[in-house]
Amino acid sequence: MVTLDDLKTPKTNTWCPGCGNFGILMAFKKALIELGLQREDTVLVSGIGCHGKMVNYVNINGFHGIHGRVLPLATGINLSNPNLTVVGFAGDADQYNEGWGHFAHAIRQNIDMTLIVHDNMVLGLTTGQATSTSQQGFKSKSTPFGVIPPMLNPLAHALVSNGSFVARGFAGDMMHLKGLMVEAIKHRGFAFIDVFQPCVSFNYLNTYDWFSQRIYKLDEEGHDVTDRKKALEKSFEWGDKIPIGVFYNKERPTYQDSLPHVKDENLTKLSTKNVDVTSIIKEMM
Amino acid sequence: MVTLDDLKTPKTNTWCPGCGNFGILMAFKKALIELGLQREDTVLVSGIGCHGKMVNYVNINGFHGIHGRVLPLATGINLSNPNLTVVGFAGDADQYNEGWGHFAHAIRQNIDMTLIVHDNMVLGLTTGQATSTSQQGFKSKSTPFGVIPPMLNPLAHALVSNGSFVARGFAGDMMHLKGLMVEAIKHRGFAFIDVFQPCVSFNYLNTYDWFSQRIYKLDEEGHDVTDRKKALEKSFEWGDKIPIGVFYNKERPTYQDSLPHVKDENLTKLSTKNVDVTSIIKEMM
Amino acid sequence: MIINKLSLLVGGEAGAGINRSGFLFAKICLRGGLNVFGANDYQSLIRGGHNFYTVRADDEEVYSQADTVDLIIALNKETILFHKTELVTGGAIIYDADKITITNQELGRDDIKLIHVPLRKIVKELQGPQIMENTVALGAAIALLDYDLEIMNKVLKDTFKPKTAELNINATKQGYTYAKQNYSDSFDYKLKTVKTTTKQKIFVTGNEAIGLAAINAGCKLYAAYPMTPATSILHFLASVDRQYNMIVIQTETEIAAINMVAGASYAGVRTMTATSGGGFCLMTEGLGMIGMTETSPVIVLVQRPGPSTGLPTYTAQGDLRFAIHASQGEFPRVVIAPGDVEECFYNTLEAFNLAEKFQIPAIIISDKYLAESNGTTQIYDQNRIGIDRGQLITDQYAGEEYKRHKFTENGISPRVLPGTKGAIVRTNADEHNELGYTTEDPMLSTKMTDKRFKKLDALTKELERYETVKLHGPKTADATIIGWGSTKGPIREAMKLLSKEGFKVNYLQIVYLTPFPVSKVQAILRSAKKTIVVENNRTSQLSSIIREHLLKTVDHKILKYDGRPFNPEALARSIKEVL
Amino acid sequence: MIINKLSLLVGGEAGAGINRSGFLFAKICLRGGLNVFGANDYQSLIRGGHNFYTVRADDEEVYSQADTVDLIIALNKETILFHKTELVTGGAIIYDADKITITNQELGRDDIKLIHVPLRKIVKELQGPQIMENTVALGAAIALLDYDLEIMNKVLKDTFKPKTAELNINATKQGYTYAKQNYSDSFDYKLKTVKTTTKQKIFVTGNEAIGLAAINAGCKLYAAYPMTPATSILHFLASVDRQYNMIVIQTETEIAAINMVAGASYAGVRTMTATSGGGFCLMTEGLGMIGMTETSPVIVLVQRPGPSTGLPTYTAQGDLRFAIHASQGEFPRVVIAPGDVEECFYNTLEAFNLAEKFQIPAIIISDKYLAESNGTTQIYDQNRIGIDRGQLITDQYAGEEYKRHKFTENGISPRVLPGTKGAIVRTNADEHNELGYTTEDPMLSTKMTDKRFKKLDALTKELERYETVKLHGPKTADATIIGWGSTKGPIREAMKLLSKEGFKVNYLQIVYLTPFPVSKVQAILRSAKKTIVVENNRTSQLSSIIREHLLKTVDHKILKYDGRPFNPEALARSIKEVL
Ligand SMILES: Cc1ncc(C[n+]2csc(CCOP(=O)(O)OP(=O)(O)O)c2C)c(N)n1
Ligand SMILES: Cc1ncc(C[n+]2csc(CCOP(=O)(O)OP(=O)(O)O)c2C)c(N)n1
Ligand code: SF4
Ligand code: SF4
Ligand SMILES: [Mg+2]
Ligand SMILES: [Mg+2]
Repeated sequence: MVTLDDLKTPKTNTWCPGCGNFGILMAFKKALIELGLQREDTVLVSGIGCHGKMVNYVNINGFHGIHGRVLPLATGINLSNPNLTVVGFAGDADQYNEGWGHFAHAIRQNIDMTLIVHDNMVLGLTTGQATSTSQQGFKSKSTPFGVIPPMLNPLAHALVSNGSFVARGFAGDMMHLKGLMVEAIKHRGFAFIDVFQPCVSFNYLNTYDWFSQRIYKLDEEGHDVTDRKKALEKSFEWGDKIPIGVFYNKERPTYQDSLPHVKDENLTKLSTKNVDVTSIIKEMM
Repeated sequence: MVTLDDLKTPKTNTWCPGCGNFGILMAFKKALIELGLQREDTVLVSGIGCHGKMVNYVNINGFHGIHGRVLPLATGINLSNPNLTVVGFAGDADQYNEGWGHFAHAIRQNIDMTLIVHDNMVLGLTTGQATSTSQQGFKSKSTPFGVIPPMLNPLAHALVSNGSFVARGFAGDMMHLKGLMVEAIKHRGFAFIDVFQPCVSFNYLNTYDWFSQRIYKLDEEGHDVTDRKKALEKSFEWGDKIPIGVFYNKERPTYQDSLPHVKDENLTKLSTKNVDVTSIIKEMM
Repeated sequence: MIINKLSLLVGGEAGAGINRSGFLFAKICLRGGLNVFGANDYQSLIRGGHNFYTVRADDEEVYSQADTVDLIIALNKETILFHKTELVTGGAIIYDADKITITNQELGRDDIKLIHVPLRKIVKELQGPQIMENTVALGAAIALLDYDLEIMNKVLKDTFKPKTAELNINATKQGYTYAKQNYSDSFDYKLKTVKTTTKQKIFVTGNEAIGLAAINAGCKLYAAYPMTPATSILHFLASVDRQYNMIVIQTETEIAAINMVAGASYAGVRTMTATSGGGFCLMTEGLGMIGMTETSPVIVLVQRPGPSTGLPTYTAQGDLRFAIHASQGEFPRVVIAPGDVEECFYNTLEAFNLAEKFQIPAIIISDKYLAESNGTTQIYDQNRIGIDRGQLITDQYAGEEYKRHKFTENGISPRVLPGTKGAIVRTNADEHNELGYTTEDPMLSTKMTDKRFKKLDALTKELERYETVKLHGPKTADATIIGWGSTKGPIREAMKLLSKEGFKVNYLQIVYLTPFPVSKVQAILRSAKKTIVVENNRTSQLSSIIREHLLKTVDHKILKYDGRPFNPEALARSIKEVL
Repeated sequence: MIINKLSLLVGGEAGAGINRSGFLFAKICLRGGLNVFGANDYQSLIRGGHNFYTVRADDEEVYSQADTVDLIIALNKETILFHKTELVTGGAIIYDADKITITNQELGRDDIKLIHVPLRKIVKELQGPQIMENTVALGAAIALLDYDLEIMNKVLKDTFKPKTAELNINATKQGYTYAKQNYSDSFDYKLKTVKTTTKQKIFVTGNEAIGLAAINAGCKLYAAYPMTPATSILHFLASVDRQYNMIVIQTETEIAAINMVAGASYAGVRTMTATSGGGFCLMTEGLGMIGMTETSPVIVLVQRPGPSTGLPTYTAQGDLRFAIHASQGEFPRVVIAPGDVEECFYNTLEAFNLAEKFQIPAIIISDKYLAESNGTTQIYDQNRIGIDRGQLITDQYAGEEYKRHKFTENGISPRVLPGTKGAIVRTNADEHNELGYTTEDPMLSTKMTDKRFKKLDALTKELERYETVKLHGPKTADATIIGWGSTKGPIREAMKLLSKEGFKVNYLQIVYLTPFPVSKVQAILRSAKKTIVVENNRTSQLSSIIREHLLKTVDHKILKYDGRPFNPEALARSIKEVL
């Protein structure tokens, strides 16, 4: 059984005091413990941004990749060795800006992994520029006169991409978030959690208070997680009341499920001696 | 007044006989004529693929860009000189694979341009591989055992991205498509038309007949184009009945509308002599 | 009578089966014991336009297409108009005069033979599809050449499903019979089957050879986005993945592909991707990440003429410097340029080994001409290059805390795969310490950079044992041709011509471009009397690399950058001009 | 007593206002007529960790930070621990002993002064925010240095809004008074205002200088995605776009940015983007398209240590070869490396002119050290480099059908902007004919490639008139240092030191890296007795370029690749070692 202690790393945490990332970090560690996952069997993949430092703070396998590429990187790992539990941690800019081109595709393909987006609605590590999920009018160093376009709705996009597990958490409600993570990791197929993550240094608008005053839990309202249409409607709720929880959860065949020849196969065990290609060579004669 | 003859180019057309692209080409030319647009004031931007050859076949300003980048390229042109009417022609792989990362963003920003996607549900020019809009199970050289994920729904994505004009046409119904194009180009803001375009060489499944048997026109059913929710529902219709026409059309401020200092300004007229930066230099003292 | 020295061209519109019919003809020659080279030339379109495929068949080895053509199969008029000047005196054109009318004036020469075969009529009578016209023409060609129809039938049987095969066999028979009856002995060129003592050879493209080698090397995940002229690797592997426990995945973009193979390599599989220039651009960021994380995918860069989209279906060698210097910062890599289909196979196996052993990205640089042309080669020795995965601990891990980026003598850190009991495997695109945690410390950063560059030293040493350069021809010569990659074929052909004329030239082929085999090249060039670089680009990138590494200017450069490969005779002429 | 030769360091956690307070101190010195250099050092984090900012002030010109520090303002204990060894004998540390306890043992030396100022207490009494502690400390520093408090107040007034300014003025006063009362005359270093006859100078970072030049050059569209250390150009321009009819847009990715500026350039505006290595990777495909379509954006590449994400907030010169060779195929480009904040301004103006005149991409290559350090320079002459948009027809177009890619003597095709009556403007990433239509013709392709390369000849010729290289120091010397980019500052400082010691060295600064100014460099190196390349990278890319172009090996290389810039004394020592 892993313990919190096992998961500790020697790295000093460099997030700002009070940052929402701490809630995500703790929720993830607790989820790992609850799931009884072995450190060796779990891989943390992260993008570049404050969120990306996750790899320094959880003592499990890890790949700190480049900005925006959590999904293809994690996909490569997952397809090669489906025995590994792969959890990706991305930022809003990381996933919804730089990595947006992968989002719908990984979801459609239903890669068997979990994606957690630290959605602080700013580019944190580059000192607070606006991002796709910044609210209209949000002022930052790159948008001193306010953000122009309406914010991106990642949940809606995940839902219309046939997402099999779509959820939203709040870093300020660690236990609830942990529950979402447990469910997401257990889910066979692509599980996506967008996490409201207050950035205490740059997001003066979407603070802990701001979120706390608005969020409510879907499961407390008897939301049917197998109803995609309802989930989509819920994903548009914004303003005074903003839902968190599981919006949609219904398994469908994963990418590997459609590859009968390698289903559940750990491909990393296979490349040890030259593979006989005589049958192809014969066709070349 | 431009005529069909004015729009002709010396280039021999190299599309396959019967290709749906011919319908799109003719619809566009007729739309230009109907709109009374001057050749000099119109810019055709295209991606790479069979569709990309549009630039060779319409004698107006043109920029044949690289694969997947119609949107940022067109955005750069439009922002620099809003007097130009910019129409982008992309392919399904071009826009929904390589260029997917730009799609939601250009739509959110409501760039004042038109995007027409030649959706033949294959990579035509590279000899028929499957693409994001290929149907599940579609067999091609790159997917000899059939496409695995469910198809991407570009209309739904456009709609949840706050698209202000979202439509679908059919290359086999040239006059209807021309009507859509006229409306789209007139639309102030980002106008998106996904066009079903039979690829007679590689798409053995989604043929003229296949489409003809299924499509029906939204406007003939009294669809309310200002109801985004309805539009979204319609965008999911697939199977025996598939709608074409305008799904949604409601103007909202364009990107330039939010830039009071350059609104409607042709920036290309401004860079002629050194700009006085004394006021900034003073701050550096 | 000229026996077993033939250059044939099949031409017609795209979609008329030109490629296939040229390929079939080549196969028929191969089965008769001949050496064959087949090259295609096509435009960026799907139907119409003008495509052609040339086949050279010879009882000696052939390394490239010829400058001239002996026999043309013209499925449209353009083929005649475009290629008539390439025909030798006494050459012939097989065509359907019912479809194509060509006046003497249009033809403009009377030293060639027009062989009418009613292709359309025959196909109609057989109720076959129009595309079968080319098979009828093939039959006629076999007849003209006095070659063996049985071999053709055998090839058709091996290629098509029984029903199609039968239809085609009938078609060729008709063509054959018609030509025998009407044009018997009217053509000076003949083909005869050859009894070879050596084993049956294979006929393969550069891309197929690379794909085949990848399977042989144990590649388990291939991820790519289609891009001419790399796409056929995807097609080839996708068609056989089920037989070899491979995953072949068409990604949404090249960016996805490179990151996917990086992930796969980290997970522990051998993995590969391939693309052309535009896609390689998009992969450069991932390439740097691979360098930094010491993962080891193989990346195939199949060049075509740039800049940008350029001439997408033609050939060039314009990306060498880019491949060598791509991505920010500095890290070791290996860049290998096979020159023919034999090297495509063995070099790919080497690439997989070197990538894993030194935990670096391995780039195979090829081009359209090599990738899509078919060459004849000996059956590959599937065990010549065994799998060497380097220092890899696959069982349980024990001992001190596992350090993915451990400092060692030669810079190589023993590898453990994630999932291995006892080890946590952490890597990082940020600069990192031995454990893979992010660091910003100046001394540690220096040390980590040095660690990675120690691997370059080790690699350079290892490569001394490899055939990183090859010297073809006499040891001493009046001039030394220097080249890399696909120019090998035309250069070797040109050398044959030159040697017949009594010129003594040899040819230094540089196979490994990075790390540059300085001492080996130096040793050879030291005794070179005159140096001539031959390249398919405009700025002579190889010359600049020789300058950089050897402080030496080559004497002459022969450059071609029109998208087409060198032709042997023209090349020999250019060489003679500077001799 | 040492007057007007000071090196100060402010250190503390990220978020404690270190940068700002160092900057304020520098400004105060500047206003007093001193020359100042300010450099920051920070980690990739937002709060905590350890940041510092060094200011060097001098009555002579200063080009870089110093190796040692005379006065430290320590806002946390780490600052003392990390930097105590850098302090000179007789140096001092201003700190708050109420917050920081430091034992003699921890300090480890007794030749320095500890100056306690109750920063926290003072701020509390003033009811100011904690971040104001650094302003109090600044006041104390002014007192210790016997400098002019009034200038400080003036700077605060110019910098902050009235209310904040007042608060800060009070704070500095408290610090000032406390230090005056308790530590009067206890410090050997003094600053005095200098009455200069020359005009007031400005204090500016490399990024600001580039941004400013872009505005001055008439840049109308700036598109970029944030990436350290290029981001401050975005911030700078975004803050003033409304005043200058500019559009400044933060794009979704660097790919969007490069394509957007390509579109803008085609439309006819001057346009720019900036990024660092990772983003530049993503731009390479667009770069090739710009080469092919003969559009002319300016691209700023601000380097940081790679490979990959590397050390994101530090400095390096590892991307030179990449910038030169990025993108598939071959096309002319210009790569310019300014060496200080003065050159950042004028070279950027040159870049805009060259890009438009030759219709090529212009790359400005800089690095974190240059981009984010503040230097002192003369007020820019805003009209020194006039706007030259090349052959641009802006009115109506008449005559033969307009050919965007017309063949001309020098390869440059007169430009017409889309929207101009009478002209259709068509361009193409595919190879194209003069009208911009796609072509696959071999002869035309060759001709188009040659056309583009004719522009390189024209450009090379034009650049003869430019200061593509600069020779600093005596014309003849015992050794010639060779460098490019930001090493200029430390090299010039090192030269000062060396010349004091009687060594005769000069310094060849290569400003234009592509096209490489072969003959100018050759002329200088011909008479160089000994050559020493100084670079912030591991493989000495400049040396390889000199080898390539001049067939010449440099005698020595001094390389540093730990993310930190050279320090003058250390550099001088390294130079002496090889003299
Ligand atoms: C290709 C590339 N572009 C830009 C950057 C610079 N960069 C580093 S972190 C970051 C964004 C951070 O925002 P987000 O992903 O939301 O993460 P956060 O810091 O908010 O957790 C960017 C743009 C980069 N590392 N790579
Ligand atoms: C970066 C890059 N990757 C790949 C290609 C190769 N390529 C050319 S066209 C094409 C796709 C064509 O499909 P689509 O966009 O649907 O256009 P269609 O031919 O079907 O009209 C691809 C992948 C390219 N030109 N550039
Ligand atoms: S900048 Fe924001 S997101 Fe980053 S660590 Fe600080 S509070 Fe967290
Ligand atoms: S391949 Fe398909 S899309 Fe392309 S021209 Fe032919 S029919 Fe049209
Ligand atoms: Mg963020
Ligand atoms: Mg398509």
